[in-house]
Amino acid sequence: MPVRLLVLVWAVLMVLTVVTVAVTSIDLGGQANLVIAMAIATIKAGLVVTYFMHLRWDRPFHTLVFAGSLLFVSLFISMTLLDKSEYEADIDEMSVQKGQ
Amino acid sequence: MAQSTAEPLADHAASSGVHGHDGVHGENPFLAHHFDTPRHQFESGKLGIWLFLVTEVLFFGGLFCAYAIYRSLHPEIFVWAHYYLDTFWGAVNTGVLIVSSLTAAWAVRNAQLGEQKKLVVNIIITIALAFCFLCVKYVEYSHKFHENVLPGRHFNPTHEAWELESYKKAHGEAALPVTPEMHPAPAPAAPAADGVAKQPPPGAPPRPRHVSVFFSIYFFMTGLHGIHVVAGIITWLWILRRALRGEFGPKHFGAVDYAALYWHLVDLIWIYLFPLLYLIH
Amino acid sequence: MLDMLLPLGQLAAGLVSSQPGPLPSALPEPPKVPDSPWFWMPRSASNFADPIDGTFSFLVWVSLISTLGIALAMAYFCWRYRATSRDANEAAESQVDHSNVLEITWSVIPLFIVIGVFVVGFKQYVDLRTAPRAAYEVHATGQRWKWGFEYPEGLTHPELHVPVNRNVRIMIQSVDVLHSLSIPEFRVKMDAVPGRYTELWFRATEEGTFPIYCAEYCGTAHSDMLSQVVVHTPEGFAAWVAEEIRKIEMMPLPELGQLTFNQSGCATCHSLDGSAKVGPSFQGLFGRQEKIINLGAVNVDENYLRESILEPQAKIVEGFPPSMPTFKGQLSDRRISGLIEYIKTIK
Amino acid sequence: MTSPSATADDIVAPAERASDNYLTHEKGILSWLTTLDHKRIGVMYLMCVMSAFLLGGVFALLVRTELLTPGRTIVDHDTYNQLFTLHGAVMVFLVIIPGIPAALGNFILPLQLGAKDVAFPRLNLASWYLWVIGALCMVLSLVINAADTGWTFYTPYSTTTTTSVIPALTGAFILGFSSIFTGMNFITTIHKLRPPGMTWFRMPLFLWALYSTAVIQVLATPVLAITLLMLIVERVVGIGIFDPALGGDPVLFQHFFWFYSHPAVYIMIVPAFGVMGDIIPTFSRKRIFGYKFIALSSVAIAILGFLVWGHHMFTSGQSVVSATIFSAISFLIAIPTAIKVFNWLATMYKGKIHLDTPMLYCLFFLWVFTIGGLTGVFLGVMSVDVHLHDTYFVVAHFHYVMMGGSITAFLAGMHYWWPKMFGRMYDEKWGRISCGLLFVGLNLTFFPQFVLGTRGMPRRYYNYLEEFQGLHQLSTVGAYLMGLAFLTTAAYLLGSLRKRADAPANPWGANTLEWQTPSPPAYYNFHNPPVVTEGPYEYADWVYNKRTGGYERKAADGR
Ligand code: HEA
Ligand code: HEA
Ligand code: HEC
Ligand code: CUA
Ligand SMILES: [Cu+2]
Repeated sequence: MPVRLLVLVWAVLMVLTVVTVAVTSIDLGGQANLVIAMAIATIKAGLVVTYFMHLRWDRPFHTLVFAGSLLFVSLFISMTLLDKSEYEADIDEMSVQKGQ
Repeated sequence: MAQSTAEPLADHAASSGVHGHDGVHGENPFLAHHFDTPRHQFESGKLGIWLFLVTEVLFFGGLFCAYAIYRSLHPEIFVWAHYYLDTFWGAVNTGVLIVSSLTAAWAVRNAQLGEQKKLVVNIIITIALAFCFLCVKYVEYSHKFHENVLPGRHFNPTHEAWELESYKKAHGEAALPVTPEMHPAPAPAAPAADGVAKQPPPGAPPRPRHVSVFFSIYFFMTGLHGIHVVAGIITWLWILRRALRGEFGPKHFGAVDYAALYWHLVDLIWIYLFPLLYLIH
Repeated sequence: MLDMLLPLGQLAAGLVSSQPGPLPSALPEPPKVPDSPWFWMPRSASNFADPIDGTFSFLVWVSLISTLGIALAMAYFCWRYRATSRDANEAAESQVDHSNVLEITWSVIPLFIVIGVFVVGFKQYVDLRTAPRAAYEVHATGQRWKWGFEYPEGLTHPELHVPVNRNVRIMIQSVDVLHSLSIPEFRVKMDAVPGRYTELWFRATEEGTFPIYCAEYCGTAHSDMLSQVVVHTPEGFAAWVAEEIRKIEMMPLPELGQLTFNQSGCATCHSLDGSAKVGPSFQGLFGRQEKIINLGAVNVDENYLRESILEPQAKIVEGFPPSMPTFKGQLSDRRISGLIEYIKTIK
Repeated sequence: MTSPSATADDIVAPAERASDNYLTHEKGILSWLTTLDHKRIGVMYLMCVMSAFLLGGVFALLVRTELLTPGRTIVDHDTYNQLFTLHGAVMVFLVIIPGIPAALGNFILPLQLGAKDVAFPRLNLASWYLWVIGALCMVLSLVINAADTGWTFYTPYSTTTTTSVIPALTGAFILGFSSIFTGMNFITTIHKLRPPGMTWFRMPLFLWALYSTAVIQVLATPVLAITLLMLIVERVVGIGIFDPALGGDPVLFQHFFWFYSHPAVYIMIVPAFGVMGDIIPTFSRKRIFGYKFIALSSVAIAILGFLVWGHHMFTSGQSVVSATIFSAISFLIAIPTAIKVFNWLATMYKGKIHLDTPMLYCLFFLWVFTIGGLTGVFLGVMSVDVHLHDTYFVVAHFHYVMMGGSITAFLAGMHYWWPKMFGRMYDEKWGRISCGLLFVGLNLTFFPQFVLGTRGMPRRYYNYLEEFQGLHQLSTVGAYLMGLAFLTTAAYLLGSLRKRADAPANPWGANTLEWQTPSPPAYYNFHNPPVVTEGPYEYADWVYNKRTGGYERKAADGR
């Protein structure tokens, strides 16, 4: 990787960091802020993985391995979140006593 | 460095399967007996390190899952608690890690090209930045310890969120000066950790229950990440030692590459931790 | 068939001593499992029993056929293609090593079978989880290690009593750890989860008495956390409710206190004979001086007792953990007065 | 697999067997404790796993003895709860998860692959040390005040009980890393250390199975680690995520736990499938039937296995939608498994079947595992599971698959490779007797538990209603019988070690590479890297030699 590319990627990462902080101070309503913050984080992560971690030039199998881990994490989170509707809002209201 | 990380390895064909005699490779002290060529060894190590990164992703994945669930159940806790975190220091640390990622990637390049001096410099910068990260974390942590903003059942802050600068900055007018009349004597006896709160000024929300959980999650996530940073520092120190002895070169730079990959992952996790913990809206 | 082998077990049991274990708490004696007309399942006593048993027996047949088929094929091959000796160096009759037709056959047939049972199981499960709106509603509370059932008539009882042929919905909750309300004769089961309500429902189709178990591990006396469900005729049920309410109203206070003592699980932590369990013994408690943490000696009088039951954390007796649950809202005023009178009688 | 040089260099007649093998290459305890040789690490794992099995088995016998009578028989409530917890935890974390992969797999994998060692020998040794440390933590818990949470560590019980849960959790945490290291090593080894000619579809099925297992180990175990860590922290400072009193949710813990622990059951069984795939063709003298289907079904099981965890939670209050998805995928798993079972059966068709001990264990497996697997299907049916959940039916199901499946295959593999590992043949007659004894004992122990379960008897019960006593007593007698079977097995296996080395290089006439090294193998496995030219299940070239008691390759010119 040429030094210029390295530095370029780094610069973009820094800019994105500033952007993500700046965006927080604007209220976009609802979940929009969270979505944008996560989108920026994902772009940053993508840059780190492709360039700093050389996946772009590495064996495609390593990309598969890494993507696989993300796939399983997202399956885990999404299937667990699917069950969220069952967690009840009144969990808080009930006082639960702890025996020993 | 040309197009591939593995490019500079100009070895005899790895696929020919011709072993050295008796499995002893006289020429190269770093080549283990069960590998054919340095390139073979490098490739194996590389797959190994990627697999290790996979385990790390799943390890932290569990934490992110817990975070996602708890946040979706109790968003108000996160809104309330994030005022205790200083976005400025969080952002600084993000920058610090990104720079250190740059130097780490650069170091790999140096090793591949055999630029011994630059390699050492880049490694030293990386280590220095890692320490810098830890120092900032130390400042943040000690501040919280001081204010009793502690995880779990030890949570008992000396200030309510609306008394904090960060809150006033965000809400201006709601952050009225807190006058003594607004503070009825705190309820006696009852454990102060949860539930009982000082009276909020008009317009400010009361403290939600179980705010302490946010700090449990915060300390757990950043703490675990911090441990990874410490592990990274140890790894880099070891790499530095080897670099000073001139062990790395175009044919043998695997260890630098692996350490850098690990270090980038640590950075990557922080890239997500930062908005999730500091930038809550 | 299994029963013929039973003496073997008795022989083994004879080798070790046997003492009766403690009786299930809050029940005078353990529930009885009524005889079942079938080998596999218990009696069927609710609307769910027949459909679920149907699925179950279908699966039993599938399994029987598969395992017998496999066993017979295995035995036949072992006999038909047996090698005489290694020395003979016989080669296999054929080296046939694939057949796509066979592969597809033995993937697709099981696939159809499992799709079938999945669909049936899904329908039945949805039925199990969706209680009809018009149902008699009982609240069940799991607590280490007893069940409490609260009826809409304002009655709390350690047993579940229900009228036959009427939809009954049970809202389940737990005050400490996980429990699970299990009634095998009805084929229903649902966990009691602290911090949330879960529910189950059934329509009892047979009068009788059936055991209730706690099916989720909850610590020391998990296996003693039993109760029973009593299915009455509609008239019988009304009569039972009336009688229980009358009993409580008519009962002299100390007797009501004794009843409450047994039903509300006080006995798990308080003894009557002076020995300390989780909490202090009630023997000679009334009128005594108690050492209270941070307060010093306090006289045990009616007010103190009432407060100990309603706000147990307010005054903690020295040497004991602050682990007593509050009974506020769970016990009627009369019952608390009963408890106080009862404690007075324990000298 | 032909290796031109192998015939010349590696296959040595027993009489002139080199005295230099991996067992004798270096001497002294220290040379074992610091070894990087995969074979020695495998043997150390084997010894440790067997000792842990003895421990777990003793706990099992105590549990069964207590259950002879409805009330107290030998121990009290709390001790009983500790006994089954430790029994479960020891058997799962210390015995069957490392059992086939780390003990047998470590020894066999590089040999079968034609490699000199695993990719990362140091990591391999580290994994063994982690096992030892993890085991010590478990023992520590046992010594202080054994955990009584059940092996599932469900919250909030596990966060509130006063027993020493933290050492047990720490133990399981460390054992998890031991397992991860093994998995990483195996994947890399199989990817990178295949010799020339060893294509993916020429790999023995045992390697396919270990590969699939390693994928699960790497992907699932980290989640167990973080779960246990969260539980430890919960106990220490009260983190609140699983604690309803702090707005957390105990059911979330169950999601976390089963995200690992269902895939973990495939960590236990998939290697067992691999053992079957190697032994059945060898003892039928016939090519395996449906090689690709068996190989790829292992991978399918490994991946699908991640998406079924919620079938342990049908009565937990989980939403109907989740339950439905999990149930549907659970059924899909039955299909690749069915493919395997039927292909093994078809392999025997028109073979020439030798019923030696390893093969007997395989037949035993085939039948008993099918029962276990089919009862898994009962449990996958949501409505039926509501009745059967947390009853002895579940206990019977998982003992049929774990004891009758994994442990049986482990025994099959151990008998199959014993001559290779130690250079000694064991007593064949006693082998068969013990196998038969175990078969009877197992069915007598666990079949009555199916009946108990359908009749409503809940699991983890110290006291039980009198109506269940008869069946419980049968089960206990069966357990004693199994104990006897294991004693005889231990006796003749250990006995064989005292004999002079007598095992031929290839006693069963197998065609995989490990049999083309001497028994026991040389320190460096292969003098020259083997070159593979054919599939692993070609038996035509192997001829029995009465003098050596083993098979030798026919010379190429047909002499
Ligand atoms: C080696 C370990 C192992 C294996 C391989 C399996 C395999 C399977 N298991 Fe099991 N299981 C456990 C270990 C294992 N299990 C353990 C330890 C528990 C309890 C944990 C605890 O709570 O403590 C458990 C519990 C458990 C439950 C939860 C029960 C409950 O608590 O309520 C369920 C529910 O779905 C289940 C299902 C299955 C299924 C569908 C399979 C399938 O993979 C089986 C597939 C196999 C076959 C189907 C047989 C072969 C096929 C044929 C012969 C073809 C014909 C087939 C058809 C026509 C269908 N298992
Ligand atoms: C690998 C897994 C495994 C294995 C092999 C076994 C084996 C056995 N198990 Fe286990 N069992 C579990 C895993 C396993 N179990 C789990 C996970 C649970 C759930 C725990 C929980 O609820 O939390 C459980 C629970 C469990 C229960 C239910 C307890 C309850 O719910 O109250 C019972 C009761 O009968 C039982 C019995 C047995 C018996 C009789 C054996 C027998 O097969 C044991 C036979 C073995 C021996 C008798 C040892 C003999 C060994 C030697 C003599 C040494 C040989 C040495 C050399 C060769 C060197 N087990
Ligand atoms: C989970 C265990 C537990 C249960 C159930 C329980 N208690 Fe207690 N109890 C305690 C403990 C521990 C103490 C001592 C600490 C304290 O004072 O709170 C105590 C104290 C008391 C005291 C004060 C005793 C003294 O010596 O001053 C009274 C009165 C009392 N309990 C009544 C009851 C009654 C009535 C019930 C049932 C309706 C009951 N308890 C159920 C644990 C329990
Ligand atoms: Cu309550 Cu088990
Ligand atoms: Cu499962």
